[in-house]
Amino acid sequence: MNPRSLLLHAYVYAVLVFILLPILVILPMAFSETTYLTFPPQGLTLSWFGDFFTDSRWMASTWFSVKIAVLTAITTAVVGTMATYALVRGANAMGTLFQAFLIGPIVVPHIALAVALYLFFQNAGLSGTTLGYVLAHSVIAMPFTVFTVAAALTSVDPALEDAAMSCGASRFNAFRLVTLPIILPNVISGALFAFIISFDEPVIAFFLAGIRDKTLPRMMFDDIEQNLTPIIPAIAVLLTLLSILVLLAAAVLKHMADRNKGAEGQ
Amino acid sequence: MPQAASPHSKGALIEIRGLGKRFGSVVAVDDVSLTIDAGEFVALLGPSGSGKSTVLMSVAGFERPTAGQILIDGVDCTGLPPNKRNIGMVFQHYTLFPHLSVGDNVAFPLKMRGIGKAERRRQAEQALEVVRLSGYAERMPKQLSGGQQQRVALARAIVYNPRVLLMDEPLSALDKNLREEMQIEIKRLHAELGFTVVFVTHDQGEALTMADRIAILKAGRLQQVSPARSLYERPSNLFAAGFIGEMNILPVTWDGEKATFSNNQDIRLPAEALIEPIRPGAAVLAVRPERLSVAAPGEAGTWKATVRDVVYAGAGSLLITHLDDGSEVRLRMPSAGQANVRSGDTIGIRMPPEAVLLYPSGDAA
Amino acid sequence: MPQAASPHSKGALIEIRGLGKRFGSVVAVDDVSLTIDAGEFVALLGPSGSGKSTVLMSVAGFERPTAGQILIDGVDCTGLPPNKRNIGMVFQHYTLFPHLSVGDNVAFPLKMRGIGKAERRRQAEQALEVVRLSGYAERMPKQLSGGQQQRVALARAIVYNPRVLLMDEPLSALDKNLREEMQIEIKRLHAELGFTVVFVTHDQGEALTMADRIAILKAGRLQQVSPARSLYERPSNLFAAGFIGEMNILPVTWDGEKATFSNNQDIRLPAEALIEPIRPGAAVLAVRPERLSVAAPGEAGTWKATVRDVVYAGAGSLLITHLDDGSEVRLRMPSAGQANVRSGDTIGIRMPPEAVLLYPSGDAA
Amino acid sequence: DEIVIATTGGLMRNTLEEHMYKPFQEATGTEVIPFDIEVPDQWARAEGMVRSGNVEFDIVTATGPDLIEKADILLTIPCAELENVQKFALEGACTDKGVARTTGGMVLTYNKEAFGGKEPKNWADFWNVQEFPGPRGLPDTGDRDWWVPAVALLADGVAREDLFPMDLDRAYKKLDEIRPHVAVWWKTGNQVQQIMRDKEVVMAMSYSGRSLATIKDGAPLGMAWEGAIRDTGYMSILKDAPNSEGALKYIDFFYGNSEGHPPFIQTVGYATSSSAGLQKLPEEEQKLYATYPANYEVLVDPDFEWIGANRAALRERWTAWLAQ
Amino acid sequence: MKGPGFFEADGRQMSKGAILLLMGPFFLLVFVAFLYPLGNLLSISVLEPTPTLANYERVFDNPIYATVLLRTFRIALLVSILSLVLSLPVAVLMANSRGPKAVLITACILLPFWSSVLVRTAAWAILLQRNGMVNGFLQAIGLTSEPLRLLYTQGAVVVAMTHVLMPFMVLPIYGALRNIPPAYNRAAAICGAGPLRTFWEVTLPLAMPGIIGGFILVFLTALGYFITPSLLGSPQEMMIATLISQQMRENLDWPFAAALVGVLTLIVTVITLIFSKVFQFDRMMGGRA
Ligand SMILES: Nc1ncnc2c1ncn2[C@@H]1O[C@H](COP(=O)(O)OP(=O)(O)OP(=O)(O)O)[C@@H](O)[C@H]1O
Ligand SMILES: Nc1ncnc2c1ncn2[C@@H]1O[C@H](COP(=O)(O)OP(=O)(O)OP(=O)(O)O)[C@@H](O)[C@H]1O
Ligand SMILES: [Mg+2]
Ligand SMILES: [Mg+2]
Repeated sequence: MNPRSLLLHAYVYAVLVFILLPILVILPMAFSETTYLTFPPQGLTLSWFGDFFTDSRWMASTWFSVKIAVLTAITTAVVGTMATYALVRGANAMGTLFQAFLIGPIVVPHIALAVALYLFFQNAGLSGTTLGYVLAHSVIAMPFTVFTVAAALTSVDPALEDAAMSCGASRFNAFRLVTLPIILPNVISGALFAFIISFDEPVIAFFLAGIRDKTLPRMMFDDIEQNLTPIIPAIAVLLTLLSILVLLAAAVLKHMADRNKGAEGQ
Repeated sequence: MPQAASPHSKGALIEIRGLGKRFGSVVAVDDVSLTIDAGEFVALLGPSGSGKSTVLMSVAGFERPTAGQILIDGVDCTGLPPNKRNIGMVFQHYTLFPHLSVGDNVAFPLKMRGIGKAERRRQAEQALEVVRLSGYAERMPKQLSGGQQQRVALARAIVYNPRVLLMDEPLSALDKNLREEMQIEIKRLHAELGFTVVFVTHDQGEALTMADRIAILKAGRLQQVSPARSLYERPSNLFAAGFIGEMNILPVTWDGEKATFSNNQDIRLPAEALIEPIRPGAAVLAVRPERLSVAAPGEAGTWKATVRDVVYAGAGSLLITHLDDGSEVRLRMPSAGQANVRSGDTIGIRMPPEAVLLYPSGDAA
Repeated sequence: MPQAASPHSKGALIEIRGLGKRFGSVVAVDDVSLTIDAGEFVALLGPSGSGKSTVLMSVAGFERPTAGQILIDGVDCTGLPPNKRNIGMVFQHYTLFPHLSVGDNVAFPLKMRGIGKAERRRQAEQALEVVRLSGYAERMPKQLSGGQQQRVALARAIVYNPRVLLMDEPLSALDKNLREEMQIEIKRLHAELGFTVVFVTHDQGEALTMADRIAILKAGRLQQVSPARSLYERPSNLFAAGFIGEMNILPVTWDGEKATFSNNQDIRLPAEALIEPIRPGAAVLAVRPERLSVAAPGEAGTWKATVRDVVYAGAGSLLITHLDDGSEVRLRMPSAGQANVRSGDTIGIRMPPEAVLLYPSGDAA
Repeated sequence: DEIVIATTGGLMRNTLEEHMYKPFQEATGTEVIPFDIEVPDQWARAEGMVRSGNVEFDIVTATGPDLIEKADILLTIPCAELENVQKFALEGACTDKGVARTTGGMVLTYNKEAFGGKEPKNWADFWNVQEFPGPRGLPDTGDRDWWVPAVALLADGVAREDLFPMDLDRAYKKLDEIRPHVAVWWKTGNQVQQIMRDKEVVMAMSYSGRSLATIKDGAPLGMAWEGAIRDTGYMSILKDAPNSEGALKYIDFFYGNSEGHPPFIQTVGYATSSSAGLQKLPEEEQKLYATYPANYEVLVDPDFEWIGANRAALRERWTAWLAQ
Repeated sequence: MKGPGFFEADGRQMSKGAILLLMGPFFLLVFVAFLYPLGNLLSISVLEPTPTLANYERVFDNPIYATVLLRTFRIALLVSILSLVLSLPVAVLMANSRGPKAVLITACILLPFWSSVLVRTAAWAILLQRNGMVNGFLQAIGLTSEPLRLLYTQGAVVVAMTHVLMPFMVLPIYGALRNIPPAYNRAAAICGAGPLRTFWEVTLPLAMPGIIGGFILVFLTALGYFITPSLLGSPQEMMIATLISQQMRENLDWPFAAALVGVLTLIVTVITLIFSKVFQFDRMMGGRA
């Protein structure tokens, strides 16, 4: 390795340490016996996991978050795939509008969106409701789903559907039997993205929290602000495991998608 | 080898009447009328963007014409969606469904027609046999070579015995050897099964060797529809003349009998040299390079020319020469018997009057 | 038209010695030795994956050979990085820098060589003039057509007067007309500027018409290096024979004087028919379709054959015939003077002994 | 049947749940749904609810000024009709718009080990960075827009009785002095505990209850009651609350549940305004609470009317000063 | 050399009705959960208490709000620059790596990306505590004898925000770098450019859309960032998001909060429009592939 490359590697690995360090530091604290967070953690206990799994408030919020995230994933997958399909397969004219609407919720600061939603949902009686969360989270997760699906859809030769129709399939069947199976891995990984985004959304949840139901991030925010007990690292451990699972799932799906697409040849 | 539709043909008659198609302000197809006989093999040939695909897609039902009608066996199907037309189609990039096995790909049209599983499998296997791929049903498309994939696409297009087979540059993604193999395959299937074929290509050699008739398109308009030989030997206008094969184009003055060149040499032309009547005055003489031959300079009835370049090209060689007035004339001759001509030589060019065609000047370039 | 390097050539001599390149277990190039004279134009021709690009990239310095040496003008540059080799190169997809104007693209190599701005601009403009694009300096690459872009790439490759110009399928992305135009352009530049050219192509026509010598590669090994004519007329083995142009291949028995066919007809061959000495026994006879001609059936010294197909292909027509023993023989003849032969006819095939080549049987297919 | 009670989370909610909500539920069958929320957020919520007419909270937690400021959205409490309130509530505990729940003080809390035996006694000492060096903590929550200027005035020598109406210019001039020494603007009770415990600061204005809890945990902290600001949390009922009946019942129950008060006070660190409350604790322990007479005497008794009337200006001034 | 973007139709046209049917739910969703609420909020800013621009005047009259805005800009800019400095080499190495190394780097970038923002922020809170690891480290190497105040400072906010937002910088740059055909590097080399020169003259300019895109994305996100500043920052160095939240939640001055949102939205929109050419989110996220 020449000196230039050595320097680059050294720099990059230093940056990677910077990226990983906080997470590596916080994870072991989940096993600490102290009620506050110190490094290195003292003692070794699983009781914080126990606390998390037995505290009805944490459990309720976890399930609430899971419910919202699943619904958000389904909503974005269905709505996003429909819209993307229309767009990639023809609605040229709406492209700009679509893109503006899609990107809007990403670039408009979440605090602004949260405040706006708060006001509107308060009036509409959606504040804190599952529907309210799903609507809000779908809007901010949509771009990620759409771009994942669009990436697949644009690489599917539209002639495949023509071929299906020339074989006697209706337009809908051509989509259902040909296009959908091919892009399905991407649709699912797009849905996974949406799931994670919803599951990890702190800002809007901060404003929309309802009377009974709080999302997990909202609970975590409160705990960080108020207590900062090792239950946070315990959750971090669980979330990290979940992310690894999801990333693995996404990798498998990508592999499948590549396999599906491979046949177009040239 | 123009080959009439066999009498026991099961192909359909296709009538395209005054077909027009606009995309916004772009006129892709302009008043194209073409009748394709049952069992005939017609090639659509033309430069890129001339509307070949649009015509084909209108027949298939993927494009809705903005004018005109498409009749198949006398039935107007202008407004019918593609899945109701019962037409077989082969696309440029195979378009096999990548997630389905070869067998399932071929069986797909049968599935759409509600045919039971066992029967589907049987018919698909039969179709694969026709394209000489029996035993490949279990493979996935990407495990096949390009040529094999295109054969599968062919099997899928014919499995339900359509009476019309449409193909949009089906061979252009294949390399030379595979292409030739597939040309033969397609011709064989056409002869065996007797369906009507409309075949889009931009390869003139392919069109000339495969089709019963060739339709030449330019900018959405039909230029000529003829069998290969008359297209090559009597192109109906300068565009067709220049588009198919090589052609020397020389400005002349026409007096009704003789064409006079700028150096005042002239040539008396038989009546057949004129595709259509031409008024005396400026005209254009066209002659194919392989119809010219080298003579001794100054020999009677030859043109004096200077050889600029001799390009060896295997079977044939190309002579690039200049006439006195600077206009370029190309000659093609077999390399084997080639006279020993070198760059810089002065030669005579012999031009048999029966090889010459005359067009009005200013005709489409 | 083999054209010797002009004596005042400023091209460099390239010596490739025992070049080998492996990628893991794949042997891409295997012991290739080739000396390219100063100012010579050599084409590398071969099927896909035969190692053409790898040879070229080794000369350019992008691939580090696993064996052998590359010398340019006697200097060993096997280990030199590409930016130190002072070689011009044109890539298949133009690879103009999209963020730079045409002028800046052409001036880029000069900038890398530390030449001042004004001088850069002057020389770039000059190079653009050479490729007939003066006045285009301000445009961005994507505002040009494919052919123009490739001309800019050419200008960029020659602007610093390299003594070697490498080209990897520079024309394969262009359509037929542009390709022919660029072929002429490149030949012209070569003649004018006199650099050494190594040109990769998979188009045999291109190789035949452009190169002084053609090197045929197969599976990483050099098969033959010859000028076009001797390559076409005396291919050194069956692979080269089959790869360039069309060739009829017939099994025969050779007794040292005559080649005997399965039907016991024989032909006496001149000594020149043998590229290398062949032991009596099974051998293979090769003859190009355009060297065969049609005679009356039964005429002396002809082979009896049945016509299976007559394929009209414009300037020429192809006769596909069968000999008695079932082997296929193809004939090519001009369409114009074509004898009136039809499918099913019995004909005689005349085979001039001087057109015949004989190869040991079992030679590379 | 259910009532929703909005109040701060953590210790307060837990303790209320144990000593009040559960007994109330057992006694009446009315379920209490606690909603953890910081007081300012609670008002934002309430505002939204009132705007939309979709009120979800029954009981909210109000500070003194809130009773004035938010009077239009609060139900008037019929003090006379609440039996137990009549019976147990101390003088002044039941007002028009709210009934006192707990009283504490915003008290100067310091680390006893930080100044080599010296102990700060009042806000002037808080400002005295020469004698008492080290980082300070001040609140950035709830009522800091008047708490902090008020103690600044005290530090500048204004007498407790003369605080209101406040001379804001003078207060902020004094605040400029301390600003560089403020290391943490704490937002929650837990946070002030944590910064005191972890020695992020040596001195802070803190909820007395929180200081008390930290002391009980063993931290070497002391409290200087002189000039601490009385901080009473009131239970108020929103107009149009879904179950104002139940809410009133709960308030009445709160006072009636006498045996709950002493353990509640001990756990939460704040005294209730019930005659069955603080007095039941050992004398020594009583001293740690704001309502212990010796402490109560030196507290600042804020002029809620004035504060409520000038709240917007107070806030704007505070934000402007803090964020500058 | 680039293919058609995601939003250029290339299929056969669908009927208007079908398109509307398919796009309908999307537009409805966006309307209900984005456009209308935002519009409604902005309308409050000009309609309450009476139809007036007073709320906006206030934003610019009181210097404190301008101060907060400027500070927010400064911090966002700082975060973006820091992210760029840290990300560019990472993206370069990532784009030039194959096999396990590439997987390692990608995983390092992506894993935190997918682990909760809150967790990461909490981690920084722990690291930066007075008795936290960073102070421990600084004391151990003798840079300081007393633990430094790190938490609740602007520095903490900048570092943590950089940490949280870095993936948004790495991915677009990586995507842009990966989209540069290697042929350009070869062309540059054959023209006589060494590796550094090639990077500077060819790679960097060609990756510019990704770099600018990533920069803008990080900058915009940082502008409105709420979580990290509110957990790690000091109110003394308040950012606009905290101010909006405060106006909304504590001061209950919704019209004014709405005006602040309006100003922020306007700024963001203008920046997005100015850079719309390079701000192609699809391409940027394409880097993930
Ligand atoms: N969907 C479309 N929208 C707009 N214009 C179109 C569309 N499809 C085709 N065109 C235009 O119509 C004309 C004819 O196109 P068509 O595809 O039929 O040509 P073609 O002869 O098949 O060309 P090629 O040989 O390149 O395939 C062209 O000018 C083309 O640009
Ligand atoms: N980077 C590489 N890694 C592994 N194998 C390679 C690599 N580059 C080339 N090869 C292999 O080396 C052989 C020669 O490749 P090369 O690209 O030189 O062929 P080519 O003659 O240029 O073919 P084509 O006409 O398709 O361009 C092929 O088998 C190819 O798969
Ligand atoms: Mg086409
Ligand atoms: Mg190659």
